[in-house]
Amino acid sequence: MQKNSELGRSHGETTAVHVEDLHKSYGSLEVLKGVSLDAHDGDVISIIGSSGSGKSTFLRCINLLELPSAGSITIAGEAVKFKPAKGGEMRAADAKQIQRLRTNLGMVFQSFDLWRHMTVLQNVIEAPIHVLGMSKAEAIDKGEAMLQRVGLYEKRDQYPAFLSGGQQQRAAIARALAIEPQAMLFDEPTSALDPELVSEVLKVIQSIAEEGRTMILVTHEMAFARDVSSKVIFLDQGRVEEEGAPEMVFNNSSSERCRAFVKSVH
Amino acid sequence: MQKNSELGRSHGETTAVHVEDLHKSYGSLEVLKGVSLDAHDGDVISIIGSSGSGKSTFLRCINLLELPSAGSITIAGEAVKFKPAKGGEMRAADAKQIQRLRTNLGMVFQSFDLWRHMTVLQNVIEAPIHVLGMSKAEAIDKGEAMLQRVGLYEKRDQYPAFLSGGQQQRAAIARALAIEPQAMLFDEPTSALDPELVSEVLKVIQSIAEEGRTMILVTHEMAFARDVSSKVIFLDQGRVEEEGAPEMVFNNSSSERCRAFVKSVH
Amino acid sequence: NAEVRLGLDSSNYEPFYSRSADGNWTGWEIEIGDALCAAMQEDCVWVPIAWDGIIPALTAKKIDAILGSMSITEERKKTINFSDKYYNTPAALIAPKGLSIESIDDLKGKKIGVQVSSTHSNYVEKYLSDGTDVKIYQDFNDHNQDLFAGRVDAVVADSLALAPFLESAEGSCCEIKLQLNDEEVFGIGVGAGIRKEDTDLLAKFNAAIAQIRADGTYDEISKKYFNFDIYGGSN
Amino acid sequence: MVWDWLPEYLPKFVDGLWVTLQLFSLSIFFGFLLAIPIGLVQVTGPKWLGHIARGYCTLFRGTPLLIQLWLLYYGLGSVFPYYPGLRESFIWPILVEAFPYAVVAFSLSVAAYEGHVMKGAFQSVPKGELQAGRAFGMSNFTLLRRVWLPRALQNVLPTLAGEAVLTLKSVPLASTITIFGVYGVGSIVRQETYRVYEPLLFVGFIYICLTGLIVVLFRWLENRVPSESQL
Amino acid sequence: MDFFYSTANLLYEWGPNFLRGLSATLQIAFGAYLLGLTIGVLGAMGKIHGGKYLKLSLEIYTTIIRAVPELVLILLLYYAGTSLLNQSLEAFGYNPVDISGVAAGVVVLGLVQGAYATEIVRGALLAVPKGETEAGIAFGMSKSKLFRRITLPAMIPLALPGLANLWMIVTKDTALLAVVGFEELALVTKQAAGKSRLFLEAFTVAAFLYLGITLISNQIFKLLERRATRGLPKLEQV
Ligand SMILES: Nc1ncnc2c1ncn2[C@@H]1O[C@H](COP(=O)(O)OP(=O)(O)OP(=O)(O)O)[C@@H](O)[C@H]1O
Ligand SMILES: Nc1ncnc2c1ncn2[C@@H]1O[C@H](COP(=O)(O)OP(=O)(O)OP(=O)(O)O)[C@@H](O)[C@H]1O
Ligand SMILES: [Mg+2]
Ligand SMILES: [Mg+2]
Repeated sequence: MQKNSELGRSHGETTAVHVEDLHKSYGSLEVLKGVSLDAHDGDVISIIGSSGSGKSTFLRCINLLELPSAGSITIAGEAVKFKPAKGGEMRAADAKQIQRLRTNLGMVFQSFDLWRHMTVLQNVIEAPIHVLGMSKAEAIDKGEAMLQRVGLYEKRDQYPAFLSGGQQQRAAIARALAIEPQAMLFDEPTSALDPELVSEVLKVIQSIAEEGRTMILVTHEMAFARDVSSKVIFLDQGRVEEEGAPEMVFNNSSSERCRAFVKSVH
Repeated sequence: MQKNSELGRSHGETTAVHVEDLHKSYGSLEVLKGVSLDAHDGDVISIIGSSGSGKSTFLRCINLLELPSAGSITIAGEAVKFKPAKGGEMRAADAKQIQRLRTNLGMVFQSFDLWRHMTVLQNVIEAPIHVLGMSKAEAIDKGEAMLQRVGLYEKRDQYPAFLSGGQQQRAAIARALAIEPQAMLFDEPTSALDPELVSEVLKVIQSIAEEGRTMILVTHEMAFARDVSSKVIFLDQGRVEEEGAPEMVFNNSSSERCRAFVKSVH
Repeated sequence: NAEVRLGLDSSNYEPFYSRSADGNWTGWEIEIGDALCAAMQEDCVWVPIAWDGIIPALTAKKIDAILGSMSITEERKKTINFSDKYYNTPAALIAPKGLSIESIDDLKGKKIGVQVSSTHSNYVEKYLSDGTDVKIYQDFNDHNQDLFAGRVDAVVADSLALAPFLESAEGSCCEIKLQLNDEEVFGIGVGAGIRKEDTDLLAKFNAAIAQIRADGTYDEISKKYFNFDIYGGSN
Repeated sequence: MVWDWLPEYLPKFVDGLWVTLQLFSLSIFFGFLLAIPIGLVQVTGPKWLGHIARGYCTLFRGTPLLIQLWLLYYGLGSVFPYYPGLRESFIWPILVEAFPYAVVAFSLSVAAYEGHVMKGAFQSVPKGELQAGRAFGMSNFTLLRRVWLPRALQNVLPTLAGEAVLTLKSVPLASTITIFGVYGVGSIVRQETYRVYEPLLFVGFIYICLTGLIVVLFRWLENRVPSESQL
Repeated sequence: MDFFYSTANLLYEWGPNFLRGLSATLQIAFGAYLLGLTIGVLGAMGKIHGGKYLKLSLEIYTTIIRAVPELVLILLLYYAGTSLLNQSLEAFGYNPVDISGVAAGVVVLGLVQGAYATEIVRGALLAVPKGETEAGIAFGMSKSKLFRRITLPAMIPLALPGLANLWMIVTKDTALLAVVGFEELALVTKQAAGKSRLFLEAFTVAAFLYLGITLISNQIFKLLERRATRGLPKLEQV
């Protein structure tokens, strides 16, 4: 797997994120029972599945917000180093490495989670300046471009509390884009929004996908997943029950569970 | 009008509530512009109208929770005494009289407003004991009967915080019934409830109406208003735009506004 | 080498010591203390401490010597050492002029004020504990003030320290009724309190006291404050 | 550590405990009684009374209790002699005692702190519940007694528990005006035995027990009515 | 009229002393407050992230300090603290140090403040939305950076009202040091009162000085609070 990363960065050839046989337990509850995933540059992968199937947990493991119990994770061609911890768990072997690798992943949470003590622009330039070490002038330039990108340029000096949910989520997307990640991770980016606000956010995500940015996306918006994804993964009880092109997963799945799920949410 | 009350308490002959030419302004905003109403014993009067038309204000004036700017109010045959206040407003002349008259009206609020530091039964017996001066034993007897009545007998020792919205509203109705008022006033008793809980409360209100208790009811539930009322009043911009039997108001109104309103909410 | 820290009560105790309006400590005992330090060839600083904590402050090494009109008593000697005495004045009981008090028996049913942790409170405890109402004050000035206000009927304190009060406008209400004597309680005079283990310092103080007595410094200072011999009979 | 003095002084500590508890409970009682109107007028007016109440809270919360105590006891005492008639008057026996001054000073302070708390407490009761009371014909006083006050108290019992502990902890200040509670007895022991730490540790121990008692008492009061936060 | 005349006299004669006391009071209050804040932040982190024994000892610390009267704590720490320190210094062969009154006052009140500050900061830290810190982690921030850039500034508006209250408390608690003989504002007042015999006037002056500190601090904290909460929607006035 490692070799992929040496092939250069042309579309579809490097692996932005590679996960193999990931397991995760909370105490005696095994939430993920061996999940693998390959996100090549330019891939847009949607993860669907019923509530509690482990989608969020999986995404959080990719970003090491949760430590997996077993399995391997490779980000931007670099394998995350683990060492065994007591009770058969794994621990991060190298905190610095993880901090570095995380800057390759831009994460957008369900509940926006903008920093409320900073203006929108300050939110966006925070990580570029204080994690990547970009100069302030450059960060502001790029940050303002990102805000343009998501249509929030005029709101750059507002505090998050004064924005609508949709605006906040767009700001959060701009914040994640600002570190120019190799891949974007979205965890149900619209599920905390009022119905009227969903479409404005989806539109922004769609436009990012069309730019060719690698994305891994947990979502309940089936129509959106179908339109935007290059690949869909259906997670069920901590296992990949079905994966493939959207038409296949949504219309021609051989898995009965998958057909039932797709039917129930339509 | 005064004489009605001397005719005894047979159905339809005394006036439980009589309001004449009621005006109410907040500062320069005139919310009620001369509203009159006659509720004879046994009447069930529904007040409908769009938001901001002054329905709540009118109901609150009847109970003197708001002081009217002009007009007269007679409760259980006794005229409320006012005296002029500065700025052309009116003030209550006799606080004792108002407290006494209020015991003839049982009010149920939109947001239940049970006293949260008391159990359901304590809520119900509070006014009988501490306002009407009933003995505790008698109040408990009657209170338990009222709670039976609204189907909450088993919940009598619970605190309101542990009840569902529908149960709280039924408890509030029992509390209002417990003072054996001449008329019950309801201000949108179901509008703060989840849709599934609305019907249980409407059922209780309907059964009280069928018992022949005088009721004045502000509601947005048109079907309910039609079924239960002896008379419907359509309030528009602080004026009575239409009033009469439910069939007339809902189906044959000569007022264009009324027809438009009825149509819009159906 | 290091300074010798001389501890004294943080409230005023005229004429022995008091904080003057210009912020300095002044009074007879301050001048004597400075003279002693000169004789010992030590640098000294004055450290104000609450009276009821002054012995603990000494043993906790917050100060090196107590130079605050502390009477030498057997009770205190169990905890600390004393230098030779450097003055001795009798205790007195004062009360409003109108009150007739011939002996301490006349104090039955009266309220008496004393300062906490003092030989005077020990005296009152010993002779007047039943039948009288004893009020204990943190500050010497407070019981004088309450005598003036009428909240206590009598005060037991050092006769010299009471003198400035009796001469003031407020104190004119009252007069000395009794001179109190009991060597067991009041001790043999006032000395410098010193930690048990600091025997060197003790010796220095004794030598210095002898020196200023001998060379006339003591009398010179005393003359400025008193028109009698404050040293008392020689023991 | 030497504790051989303890048996001898235990009776004195019991007396001191009694004084401490008396001063504490009287201050809490009168202070709270005052705090109710102080909180109430800031919420319901009249405006000028509300301003006075607020000024009162600022004044008493903004100055140390020790200074208030001294001002009241020694400050007032220093003007007595200028009113000779006072000594013949019926209140003189009270004026010569220190205890009433302590109760007054402590109560005034408690009233200021709790008045501030009660203001918030009164505001926190939903308007609707008050209107429900009015709609049932309750007089203002009945409403206050049956609904507003108990409901407000329910919201701030934990805060009041904290205030009560703070009041208990300020009782030692009274020793500066000749009132010897547990702390004062401790300082007498220190003076007479020259033991520095043990009496203080013992006083600290008694206070920890008393604080525990207050906490338990308020917990019990809180649990009598379940509140939203416990859901 | 008499009162004003004698007050003016008192101020004329004793004014500098009052100022000296005031400045001592402010110094101690300030030092103790800073020490308390430091203890509070560390203690709160210890209570949240610490091991079992650290948590237990912090719990004991905050419980005892908040249950025992400040006066008792001050006396205990003032005498015991110094001699313990010096005993251990001597045991290790160092010379005993002299702890100045200011230092002792700062340490004693700082320890008291620390107990209360620990609880306030802990509550505020717990109230910072978890998502905000996770977002920081997800961007690759190190622990210390996360704390400095995200957690701390997010916590401050939540802790500020409590911390403002603590400042008001510490300025007044300095008066307790008068009882151990430390010459701050309250004791200077007492000295002036005892010597001038103007008890009423002296205590009134002191009360006004303390009140002045409170009122000015109030305004400063109001400004700080407005600044710190500028990103937060105004809470509905209840
Ligand atoms: N910190 C945790 N401790 C224990 N169990 C957890 C924890 N986080 C998640 N779980 C459990 O793991 C399972 C999967 O959770 P996860 O949040 O990944 O589901 P999901 O697929 O994202 O569901 P949803 O669509 O509701 O967000 C659930 O049963 C959940 O209860
Ligand atoms: N206390 C008040 N002060 C000022 N204006 C008020 C006040 N109470 C109500 N109003 C105004 O009076 C008008 C009528 O209000 P009211 O609550 O009676 O309407 P409503 O018919 O009950 O409406 P809804 O169906 O929304 O409850 C509104 O414009 C409202 O803004
Ligand atoms: Mg999820
Ligand atoms: Mg309404």
